[in-house]
Amino acid sequence: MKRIAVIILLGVLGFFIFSGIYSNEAFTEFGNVDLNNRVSNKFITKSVTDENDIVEFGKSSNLETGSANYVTSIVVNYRSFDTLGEVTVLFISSLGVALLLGTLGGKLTHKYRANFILRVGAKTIFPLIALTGIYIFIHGHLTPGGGFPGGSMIASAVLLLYLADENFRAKMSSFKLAESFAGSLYVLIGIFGLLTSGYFLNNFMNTGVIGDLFSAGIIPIVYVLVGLKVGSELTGIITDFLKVEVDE
Amino acid sequence: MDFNALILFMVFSAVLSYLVSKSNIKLGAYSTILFSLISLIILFLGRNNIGNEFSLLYMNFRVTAIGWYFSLIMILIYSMTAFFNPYWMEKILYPSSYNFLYLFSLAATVGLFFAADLITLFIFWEVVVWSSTFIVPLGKSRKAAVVYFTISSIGSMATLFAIMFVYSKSGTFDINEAFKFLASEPLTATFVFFTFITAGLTKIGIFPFHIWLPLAHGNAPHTFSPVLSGGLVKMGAFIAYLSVGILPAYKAFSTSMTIMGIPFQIYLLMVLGAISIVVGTLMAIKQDDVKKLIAYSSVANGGYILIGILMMDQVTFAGSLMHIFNHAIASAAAFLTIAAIAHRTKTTKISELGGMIHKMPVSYVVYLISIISLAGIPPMGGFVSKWLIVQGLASKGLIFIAFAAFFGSIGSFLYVFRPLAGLFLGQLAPKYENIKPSTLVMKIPMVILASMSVFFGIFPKYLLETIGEIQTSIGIDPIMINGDTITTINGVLNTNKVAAIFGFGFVISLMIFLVLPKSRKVGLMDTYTSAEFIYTPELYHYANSFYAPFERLYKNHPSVEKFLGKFAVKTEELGILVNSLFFSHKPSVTVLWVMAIATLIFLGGVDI
Amino acid sequence: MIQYVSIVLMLIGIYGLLIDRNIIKIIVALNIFEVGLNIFIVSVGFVSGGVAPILTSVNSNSALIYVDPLPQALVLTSIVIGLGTTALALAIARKMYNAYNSLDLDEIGGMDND
Amino acid sequence: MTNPVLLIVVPLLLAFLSVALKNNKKQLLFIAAVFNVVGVFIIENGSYVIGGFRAPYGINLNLDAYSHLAVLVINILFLLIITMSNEKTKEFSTVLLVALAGLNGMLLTGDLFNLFVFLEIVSITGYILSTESKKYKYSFNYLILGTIGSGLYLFGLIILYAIFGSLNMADISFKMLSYDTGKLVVPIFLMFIGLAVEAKLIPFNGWVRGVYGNANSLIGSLFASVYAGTILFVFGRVFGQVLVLSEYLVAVFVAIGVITLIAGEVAAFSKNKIREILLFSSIAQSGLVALLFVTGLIFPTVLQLLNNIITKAVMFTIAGKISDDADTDEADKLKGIFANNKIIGVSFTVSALSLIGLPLFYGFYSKINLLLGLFSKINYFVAAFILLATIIEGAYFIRLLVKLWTPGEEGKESNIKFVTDRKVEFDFNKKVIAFMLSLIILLAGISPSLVKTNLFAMNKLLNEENPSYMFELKGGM
Amino acid sequence: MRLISLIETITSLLLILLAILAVSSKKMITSIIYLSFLSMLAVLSFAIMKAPDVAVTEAVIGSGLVTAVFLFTLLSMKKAGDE
Repeated sequence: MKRIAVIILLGVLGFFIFSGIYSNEAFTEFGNVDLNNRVSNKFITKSVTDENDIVEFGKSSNLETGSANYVTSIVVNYRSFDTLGEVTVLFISSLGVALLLGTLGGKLTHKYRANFILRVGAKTIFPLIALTGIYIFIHGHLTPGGGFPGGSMIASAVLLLYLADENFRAKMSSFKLAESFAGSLYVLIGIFGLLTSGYFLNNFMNTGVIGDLFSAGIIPIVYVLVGLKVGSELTGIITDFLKVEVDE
Repeated sequence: MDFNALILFMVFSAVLSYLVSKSNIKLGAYSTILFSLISLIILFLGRNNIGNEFSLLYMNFRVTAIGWYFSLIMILIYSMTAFFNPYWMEKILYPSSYNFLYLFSLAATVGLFFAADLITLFIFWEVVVWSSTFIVPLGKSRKAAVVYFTISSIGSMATLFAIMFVYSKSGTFDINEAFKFLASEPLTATFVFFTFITAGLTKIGIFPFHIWLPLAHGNAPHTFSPVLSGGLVKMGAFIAYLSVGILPAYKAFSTSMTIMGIPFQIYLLMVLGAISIVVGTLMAIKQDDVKKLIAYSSVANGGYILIGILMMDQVTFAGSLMHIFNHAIASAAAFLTIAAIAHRTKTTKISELGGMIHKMPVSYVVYLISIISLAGIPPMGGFVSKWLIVQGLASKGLIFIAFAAFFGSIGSFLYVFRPLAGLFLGQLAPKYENIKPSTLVMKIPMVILASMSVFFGIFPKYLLETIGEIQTSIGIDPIMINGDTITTINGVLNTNKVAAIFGFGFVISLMIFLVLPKSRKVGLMDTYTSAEFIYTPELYHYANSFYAPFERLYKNHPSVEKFLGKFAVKTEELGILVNSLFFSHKPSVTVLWVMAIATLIFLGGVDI
Repeated sequence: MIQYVSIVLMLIGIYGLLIDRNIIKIIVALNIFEVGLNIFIVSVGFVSGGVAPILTSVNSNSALIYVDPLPQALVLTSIVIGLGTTALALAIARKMYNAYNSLDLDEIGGMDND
Repeated sequence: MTNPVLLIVVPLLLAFLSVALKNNKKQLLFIAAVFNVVGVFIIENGSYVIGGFRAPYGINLNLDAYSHLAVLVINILFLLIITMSNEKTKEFSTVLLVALAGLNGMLLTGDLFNLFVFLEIVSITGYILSTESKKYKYSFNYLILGTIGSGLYLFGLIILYAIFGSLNMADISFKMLSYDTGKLVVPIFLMFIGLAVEAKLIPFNGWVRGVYGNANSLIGSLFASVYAGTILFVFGRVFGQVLVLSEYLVAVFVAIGVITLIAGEVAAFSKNKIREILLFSSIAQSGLVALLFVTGLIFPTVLQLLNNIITKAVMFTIAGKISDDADTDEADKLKGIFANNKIIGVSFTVSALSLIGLPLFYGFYSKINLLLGLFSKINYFVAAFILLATIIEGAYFIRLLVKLWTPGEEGKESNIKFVTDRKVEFDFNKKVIAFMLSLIILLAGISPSLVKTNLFAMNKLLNEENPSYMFELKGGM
Repeated sequence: MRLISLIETITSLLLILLAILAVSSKKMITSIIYLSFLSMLAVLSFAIMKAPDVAVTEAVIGSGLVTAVFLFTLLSMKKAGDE
């Protein structure tokens, strides 16, 4: 009975949301978006500060942002402040998880002794996954991906190692340091930009030719830092979740 | 001396008194006497300040004749009551704060009466309310303070609404200017009139706002009840005066329906005043606690005052202004005698006391005088003023109101007699055999106030001349007084003759009392029934359920207290409902609300 | 089509929030809501016939029609924030389970100070 | 130093560092708070773009009179609160650092999506802080509601983006001026829900009672003062200045505000626990502030908001400390508790009286101003509701104060022997700061011109018709 | 083009189906697994909408890490329940 009432309520609500959204002619229908009505059009031509008519892969150089991946250019350049906030969200969540679960002592996996295949396999596969992750965030400005998936991959590699190696927990504190280091450096880069050019998180390096690996100014650096930070934060979250209560 | 300095002096004297009290409590209490007396003298001598304007911070003041008159009464009551403060310092929980708030509220009342703009008026009004609110719970009841504050804030918020409304229309806060536009807008004027006067009604204790008086007056510290009853209640009269005198009520209502020549808006309030007289009198008769009894008599007297002020004419208004003074001193004196008794006996219940005349003769005389004045019996001041009010009403043919006033006078005999017989006369309870009479310092203010009651009863001209000047200053005909003969349309009152007649009667009865043989005194415990000794003689004391047969007549009367109590309970239930409806540990409850509200709002706002 | 579906997904998530009493399932419902929201955000930037917003040697020219990259950037943020809140919610859920030994909100009981 | 971005990033930097410098966390928090308080006096008004990309393309920070006043007050209060409850900050230092960054970010940002990010940061710090009481069911409730709320905010915002093609506050505001806002009921209301959950408007605030009602002195005062203040400032920014509301929505929001005001006061009236009284009073005040913002009154609303958050900082700290030490915050069990803590009692009393809006306290000044504003807008009914709420508020606050000051049974004189035997020891910090704040309330009440002329930002608010001038409004495309 | 719209339709329907299953399933573990599948389909829909970045992120975080965290939670509760 309750379910039906809720379904009816949500049905009515959904109807109004649909009609509220789609009866508005200014809300362009799915697929019919005209970028000229949006701020994104300047992101495509990279002409927020410099006027560019056209940007060509492998040819245009020294643009306001050198990333071939538009999403990356937004994430790390145009809206890099959001990204800083995003990293902070992850940071604070991992901190919260640590505050809640960090006091627990036991380890979830301690009962199941990892078998030989897992141990060896984990050790062999760890560098591969980690390298892929690093590749992803270093190439964030060229290919899909970037700091977050890259960092997550590192985290999953660490997770694997953690599951396989019982003595690995002792080394976890270094991740905290890495997290702290990466986060601080991210902010310091921003402050450096502020000091040199008057804008926080300014892209103070030359951007080079679009499509080159070392072309996007601070983007690769920031993405490496983001990747490291995200990786260590996610590692922290997961290891905390793998703890269990021990009876005192 | 400039009144600018007077107000500053009063504020600083409050602070100074606090500091003195911190080092020596007794000294602090004496400082309240000193400071209030100094203020009284400054004010009394500074009558030539009338008409002056001055300002402090963002507050503007204007000394008017009526404001001066009200302030004088207020400081008089405060300074007289202050004589009792030293004796209560050990008994009060926060003596220094008490002294501070005592003088501070006094300063605020004076500021109120001299306010030149409505904001200043409101500021001081609220300051008086909150500073006195914190004194009340030091006495016997915590609830009293809450009820007092709540009812006061009902009034003050209504008044604030009126003030803001007037400002939004006229663009000024100046008391004399702000209301002017209402003269030509009867409908708006009706609204403003009723909202503005509400604060006054709550303060005077007009039905149905009267319930705070017995609670607060009856339970406040004994040294503060006189101030509450004699002093602060009169602030309400001042607001009532502003509502008809400054707010052009009669002019604005000139086109509206009239009852007996009075615009129905004003007549309605007069009816409320009449109801207060009846209710106050009936309830006063019932009370066993003397302080509550006097508090209810204040309700009744508040009715007289309101009616008189609302008339805004030659006779009734003058009577009302005079009654403000008479009631202030009489009720303060009555409360002071109770305080003096309570100082020795620790109780104010009539049924627990008796025979106090033997122990405290001065208190007895003072009480007798003041309660006679309160009841409006000649030859005290209260009689003159009530006579004026009734005269004024009768001359206008306001039969119902006059009847209520008459009823109040009759009823007042009943409630005057009860404490007189129960408290002072009769047998002394054995446990009070050894109590001492009240101290000299306590006697001073009692005697002063009582003699003022007598004096102005016999020579009202000194008061009425001042009142006449006030009446002239606000543009109505002054009361006609020639020597000690007051002339109204319907009659003439020569107070000297009245006093002489009563004096003669008094002498005769005194002689009879002295000549006739004395009756035998029976101790309170000396009671037998069917030859058996009674172990609970208190219950058989005649002061216990004094008017039982009469009270039975209106035992199950409807009561505003009960109604408001129910209202408070309902509010609490509503609060619990709010709590259980919206606040749960389950997110689904809130999410459901969100979705339901969103649906409702989209239903109204989305074009389909 | 997919845009409508995303709104329906959000509504289903809310339905789950309203119906479920199990705290884990409430968090699942929250995730469904967030997935729906993310799809909606991306769909707002979709241009039919547009290409993915990356300059490559194939799509080498900014004059091509690209899909709107901004919502995609926003979704990245949204996904990560979703992860953060989910992790925190699950950590709290574990603590709740330890404290009340139940996952059912009805069993956990109402305001303990009514 | 003139760039306000440092108010955000310096605490953030110190937060990141505090993970490494575990032993000095508390000092870092204090340094950041002091830095920000100094900083708010140095920063200069203007629009600051992040990364050098002009608005509306990049993210910008708006520092106008409104947000300057907001960061000024919030940072000072933050410092005072963590100093008052100094003994409780250690465990949560990093969280508080991030919270400080997030709060400043919310107040300063000129971008609606960036606001969402900071809102999430602040909310998550809120969820974490709320777990301190170990009442996890309430934290869970808070988390779910907060997440759904901000999700709906984002939903609404994306719809606005699809329509206006921008996320910048000034840009959207500019574009909305020439748009039929009656068509935007769905997105704006969705955004409203998101902020209303955090701003504690009934019926969106089911989490408040569990969280506030169990918070300790630090967390309670932070929530009720700094968090609530920030979210209401942001509410005022978004719904009072950025979004152009249709008449229908204004009516709806005012109705919700009035319901919150009255229901909150009524609920507070029915409570006996100090913190619950205060939390429902906070709810009511939020309703009041929110409804005043949507009616378009900025200056008086800000005054009232300041009144609320300053007094709540004092009162929640005291109430939290009492319940920490005495194991209860039921007023009936704490009769006469102020008899032994007079300074604290006076501070609490002054705050309560100011909140009621009695003269000689700052609250009166704000109340008069907001009434003047409402009357000038012919909003008589709202004014009447506010006055009604004041009556209820006065009743329960006086009841509470009378209980806490004057112990005694009905019919007996108040006496020291009735004082509760529960002991509460207030430390030096709390005494000094609470008393200082109450002195400020008193001073500002006696001479409001002090506030008017000395708070530089306030003066600007007062002098301008529309005090919020978001920079580069005509950024356009 | 046809194929794309076909995939889109199927994805859409599956999304709704999985969401309903996830919400209404009795057991927590199935609910979580459905959520994981839902995320994968979301990845597909992101890919359809030409959002490779989002797709990669959602794949790694949404369907990978979130599911893992869910499962660990469940696992720890099971263990606590066992003892």
